[in-house]
Amino acid sequence: MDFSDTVEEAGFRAEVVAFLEANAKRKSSRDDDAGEGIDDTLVARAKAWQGKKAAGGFAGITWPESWGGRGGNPMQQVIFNQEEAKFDLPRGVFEIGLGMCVPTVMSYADADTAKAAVGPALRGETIWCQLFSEPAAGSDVAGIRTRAEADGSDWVINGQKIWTSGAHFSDFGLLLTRTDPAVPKHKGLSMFWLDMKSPGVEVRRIKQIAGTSNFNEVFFTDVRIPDSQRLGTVGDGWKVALTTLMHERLAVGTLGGPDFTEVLELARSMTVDGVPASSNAAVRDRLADWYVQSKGLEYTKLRTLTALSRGQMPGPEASIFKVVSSVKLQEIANFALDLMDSGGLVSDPALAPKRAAFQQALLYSPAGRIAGGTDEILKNIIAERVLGMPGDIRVDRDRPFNQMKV
Amino acid sequence: MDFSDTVEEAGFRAEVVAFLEANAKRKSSRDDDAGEGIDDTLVARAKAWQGKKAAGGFAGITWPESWGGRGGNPMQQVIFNQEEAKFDLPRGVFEIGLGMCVPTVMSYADADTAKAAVGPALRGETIWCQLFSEPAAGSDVAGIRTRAEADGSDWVINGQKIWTSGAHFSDFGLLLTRTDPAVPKHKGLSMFWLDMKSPGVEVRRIKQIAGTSNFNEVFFTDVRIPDSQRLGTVGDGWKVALTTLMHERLAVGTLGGPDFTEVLELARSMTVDGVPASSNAAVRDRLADWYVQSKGLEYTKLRTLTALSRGQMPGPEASIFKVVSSVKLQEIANFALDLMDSGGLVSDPALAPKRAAFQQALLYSPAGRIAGGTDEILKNIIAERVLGMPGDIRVDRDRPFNQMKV
Amino acid sequence: MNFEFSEELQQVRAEARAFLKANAAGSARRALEGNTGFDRGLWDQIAALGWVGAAIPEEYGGIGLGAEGLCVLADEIGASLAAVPFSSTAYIGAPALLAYGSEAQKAAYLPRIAAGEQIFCLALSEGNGAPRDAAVRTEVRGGKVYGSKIPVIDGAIAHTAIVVAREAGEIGLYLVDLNAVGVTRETLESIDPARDTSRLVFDGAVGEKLPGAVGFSAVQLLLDRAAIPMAFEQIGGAQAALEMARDYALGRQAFGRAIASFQAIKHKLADVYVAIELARSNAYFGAWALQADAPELTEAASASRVAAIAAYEMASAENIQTHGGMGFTWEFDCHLYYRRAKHLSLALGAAPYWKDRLISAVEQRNAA
Amino acid sequence: MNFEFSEELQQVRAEARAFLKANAAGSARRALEGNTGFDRGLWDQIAALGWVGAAIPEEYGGIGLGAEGLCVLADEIGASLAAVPFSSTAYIGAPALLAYGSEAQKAAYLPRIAAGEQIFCLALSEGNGAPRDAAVRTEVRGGKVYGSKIPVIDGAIAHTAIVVAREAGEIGLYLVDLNAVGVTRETLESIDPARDTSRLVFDGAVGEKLPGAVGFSAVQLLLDRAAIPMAFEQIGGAQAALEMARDYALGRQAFGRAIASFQAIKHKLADVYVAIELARSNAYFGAWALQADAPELTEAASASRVAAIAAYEMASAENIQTHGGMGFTWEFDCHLYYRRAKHLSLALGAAPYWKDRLISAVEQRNAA
Repeated sequence: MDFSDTVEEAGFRAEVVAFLEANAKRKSSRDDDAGEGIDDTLVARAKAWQGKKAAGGFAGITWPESWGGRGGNPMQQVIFNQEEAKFDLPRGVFEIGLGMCVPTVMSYADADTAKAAVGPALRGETIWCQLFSEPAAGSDVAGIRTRAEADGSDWVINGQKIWTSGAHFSDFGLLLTRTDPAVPKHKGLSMFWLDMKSPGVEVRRIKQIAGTSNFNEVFFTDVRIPDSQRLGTVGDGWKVALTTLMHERLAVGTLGGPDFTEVLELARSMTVDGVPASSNAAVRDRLADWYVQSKGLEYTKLRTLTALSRGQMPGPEASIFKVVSSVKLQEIANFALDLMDSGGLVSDPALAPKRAAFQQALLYSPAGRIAGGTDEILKNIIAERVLGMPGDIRVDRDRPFNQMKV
Repeated sequence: MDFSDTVEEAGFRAEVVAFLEANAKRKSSRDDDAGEGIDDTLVARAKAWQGKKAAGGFAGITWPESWGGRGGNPMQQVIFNQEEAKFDLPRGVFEIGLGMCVPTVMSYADADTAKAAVGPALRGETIWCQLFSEPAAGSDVAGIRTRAEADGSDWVINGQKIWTSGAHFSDFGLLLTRTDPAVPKHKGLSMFWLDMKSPGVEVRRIKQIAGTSNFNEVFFTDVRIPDSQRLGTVGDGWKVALTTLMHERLAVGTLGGPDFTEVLELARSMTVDGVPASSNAAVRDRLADWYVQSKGLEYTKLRTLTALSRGQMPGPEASIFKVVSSVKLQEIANFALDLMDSGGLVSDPALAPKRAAFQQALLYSPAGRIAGGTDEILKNIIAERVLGMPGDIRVDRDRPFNQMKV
Repeated sequence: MNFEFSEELQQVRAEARAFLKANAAGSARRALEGNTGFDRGLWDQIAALGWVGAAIPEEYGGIGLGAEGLCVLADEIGASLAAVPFSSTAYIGAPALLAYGSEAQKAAYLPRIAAGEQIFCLALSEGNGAPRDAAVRTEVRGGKVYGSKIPVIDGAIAHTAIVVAREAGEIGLYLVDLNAVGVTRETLESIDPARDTSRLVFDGAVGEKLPGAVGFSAVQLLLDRAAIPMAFEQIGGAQAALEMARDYALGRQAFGRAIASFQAIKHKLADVYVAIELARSNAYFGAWALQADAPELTEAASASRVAAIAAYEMASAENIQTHGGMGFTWEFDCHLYYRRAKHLSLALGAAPYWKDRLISAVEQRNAA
Repeated sequence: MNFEFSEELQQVRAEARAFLKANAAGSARRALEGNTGFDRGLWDQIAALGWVGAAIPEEYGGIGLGAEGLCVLADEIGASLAAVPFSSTAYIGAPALLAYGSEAQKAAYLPRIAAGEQIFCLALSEGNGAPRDAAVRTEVRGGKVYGSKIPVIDGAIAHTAIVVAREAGEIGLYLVDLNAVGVTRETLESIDPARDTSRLVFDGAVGEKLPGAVGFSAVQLLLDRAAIPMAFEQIGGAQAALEMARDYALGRQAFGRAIASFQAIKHKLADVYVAIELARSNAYFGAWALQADAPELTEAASASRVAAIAAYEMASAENIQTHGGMGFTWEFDCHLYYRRAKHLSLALGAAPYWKDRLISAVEQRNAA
């Protein structure tokens, strides 16, 4: 075993670093943007940076050259991401569009449409969002109710989407609709793309527990979409959606927030009778568990990268990252606050240790256990797709959608 | 709130104590028979003691006087059990027969049969066992396969039972059979009682992990049972079985084995650098959890008794006892062994602390999480019957039994 | 055997529940969004009902329901999420005066507490860390208090603080009028803005000693007594969060069925139920020990508190989880329970303090 | 980036698995029921394959597969439940000689270890409690060893013990021929009778000092090195227990469906999978650190051990639970994993020792 790049990887990494050094600023200290919202300034910076990446040949690293990509391999994308993370650069604006939506357009749109969409997106001129989840269709995405009804060569859309990241600053959206409610749920769906400025589209921010707004609700009232913006055939929307969601697995990020190191630092800083709290056996006991989890995930990532470097694609076992780290984050937040005792109540960043990172983590960690797949769904995925256990009993597979209880 | 008996209860308790003092010996120290098997000597002692109880009017405390019982209330039974537990007396022989089987016979047999069965059982002359579970029907008792086929005025039994406590020293058994495999599973069952010495009945002990044998397999090969020994109508066996199982809930005992106090004693006895391990914060942290669980169960029992004393019957919430105490026992065993470190490997009662109680608990605690209802079944019961949540999706309710996969 | 609240207190409970249902709905959200840390209207109402003086003897203007009555009310207040300084005043303030006050002090303060005219707070903490003798640096010199207390629950809305301070080296409790000179107060950002959390700075404020409180053990005993009604308040909240989760799961459909029919949800809520019942049973014993002033008080209080902290934190977190995406929105009430759970966990000595105190108490009993 | 065993070692693994499948089935049960604590036939076979000398350099008769090779074999041995003193000899005995032995000692012992002719054991513990300097009371006086060691894994079947003893106050390691005069040994009842667990009493047995081992830190470093292949042995067992549970759940029908289709079982086994993967990834890093003799060795070893203990205990306990009633019968193999899991948890310093050592090592690195 060794942790060095192959010769090719090292060459590529050097190229990446040179590009980054020339175009961006290294992070001065450890930044932590977990729980932060995205504002207009960040969006503008992100667009500019995406343009530079495109100009430098580092946008769409794994995309074919014919689409304006680099024609590289996933390991190169990983190397770029690793190095990019060391620089003070905007994140969270293009990941979903370029990672999930635009590749779906590439696969399903006609040549002209796709051409018109892909280039500007790659250059950071347009932003895409994904309009799948609905109030009544979260874990069960195929249960969506937003209707698309044919009207001449248009479709008329009515309904509501939710949990749409970036809808308020997106130009285009990938929209999953129900075109036939009289057939079983997976069979009556169709996919479209649309201009988010279309009449009848209304975006509302969702305020989360922690006070930030990372998600939106999107309402559709008689929104007209020409049939030419359909992706895939009518009734084939679930197949198209699966293509999109397959890309989600590759895009899985790490949760930010305090970890082992921060708890250890906190415990060392708190002295009881001249002895730091880090010498307390109960504290060490928990610290050891989190060290093992934290390092376990870090090394699991290295194992995944090794597989990637050998040309294998990451599989459902990647579910382990979120299922471990989000619960760990919630435990750590609670534990650290307990260590502070009543002092833990104070969430003023000027007063609380680590600029109130633990208090903030208490409030945003619950979302980590839900967004992007709940703990329960992820465990189902591990059981079914890794361990080969059967799916849950399904009562909805063959029943017409409009005969199901809401 | 107060913890004293009512005047009536105090009077009864005094009567009980007088009877016990006159007929038995108080335990000298805290005995712990968890994991112990039952041998012939114990069976003989149990029979003699049951006879004394019957003579003294303390057998069948809640049974009607017409059946030879005392006609008392459940609180009196609890008081008797509380006091009896303080004396060195045999346990584990009559509980199932008198608690579950004989009451079922009382409800369903004809008057003569019942009369003939109940008296000797109450006086300890005969022992009854319950023959429900099968290798392919554990949590799902209604899935039993043991066949009863009509042949003239007899039924011919073929099949196998398992997990039968006391089968090897029982005189009679309560036997659940399938009389019609062509109807859905709950509908084709019928209940019988039989003489365990009938030709074709073979009992084999099951050796458990801990080396003891608390259970048996019972094989039936062309065993003939006259139709007069049927309890309830043909096809009504599930209803009869539910009567029996309803009594099980009342009979739920406490798991034996080391608890909070024993771990604290162990920790106090182990000194590291002149300081007892009980001063270690990690040890105290776990000890506090177990104290809270242990006392929580103890006080929950007092709440149940209060309800009982007011004439209410305990409900499904009693599932909490086993689900908490069996996991706690397994945790305690593991924790105590970890505290001993490699010394914990040694299970010789002459060398290991507490006569190897923790090592033994390691080995018998897994059975506690399974026997009498697995953790999973008990949580289902709490969710469904206490919290009012729906049952699991059932795919077997309406399907003929003989068309189901085994 | 009578390990249940009396018929009379069951009646008190039913009335309290009905009252809070009608009057406390939205109390926490209003206080949270208004950043008031306090629902004054509701406080006046419950004071008028006599609740603040539940455990105050009738001779001092209370309604004499005893410790058990206080616990029953605490349970219902917890369930309602009412944004009121009930714990600071009724679990800590009144018992401190009853246990440590002079006859004059009792006569002066208790009737006004019972009438809801005097809100109290406990000024103990001086920064991060569990309650302990050596962490108290606030001093009393010449009858005046000098020092900084952070955080103080209900500090900005209280009339009177019980200040833990050191005079000639020895810990004592001092009543300080918070509207008098020498007191500065500032409300702080906190994890549950529906409950005021403040910093109090004393710079020569007049302190009136509670003569019965000598040494840090007096503070600990005060915390013991408060921990028992506090456990009921936590259990009330936990039970409400469990019921909210159960009800949502019954109504929410996914994959063509109520999510309440999935074992992942069923067993999760069964675990929550078990945690709550263990806490409730411990708290019942606590209520008995408090009412009876039993020698087991410290164990009973510690165990009640440890179990109630665990139950409420679990119930409120898994309520969010059961709600899925809706659970982490500001709009749904899940976070009100989640915030309050952690607030109450930290407000009176956190779990590590109580676990250690529990085992110490058991060891002392075993040694005795 | 190459965080995976080499092609060559993947081949070694495949061959080992095939061999053990053909030859080790029933090894643990035979040793358990025969109370032999040892499967001598299997030991001779694996010795003939060179496994015992996997990490011994070729100059000393080993096959030079290095630490990573040893880890791969340990993984497979763990999965097979083989009743052999592989850990005592290959994880502890050989590395002790390599690290602390004189050239003459290496030349004398290592080839015989590699050939399977010399089984080793570590005589460290003297009763209950974690490994620590002050617990060592066995003494060496005039080249002779005096003291009692309990328990010693493989003590009754080993040829040579590495005895931790004190000479003129200082801790050292001493080789003792267990068939020589002055040694009494006795096999004890233990939680996993498939692995010999004994008491050794030394009353003037000749001890030959390993000159490189000075002080208790030498013992700790030896435990660090052994902990990494031990973690692989534990992970191998955990993975086998998980697969046994999964396979049973797929085949077992209840309520008209495979029990593997119930979320209670699915999520339980998903949790086990996660625990195993976390352990495996930590152990991979351990294998790298051991092979590279990296400065992170102590952290890597401690983390590997902590994670592997947790994974195997969980996997083996939940394997029983998944099997239901059958799981706690003597007849089914579930208890063989469960016993072995706890045996391995305790055999080389239990979890509390390693958790403390882990955090100490991290603190030292941070301070450096």
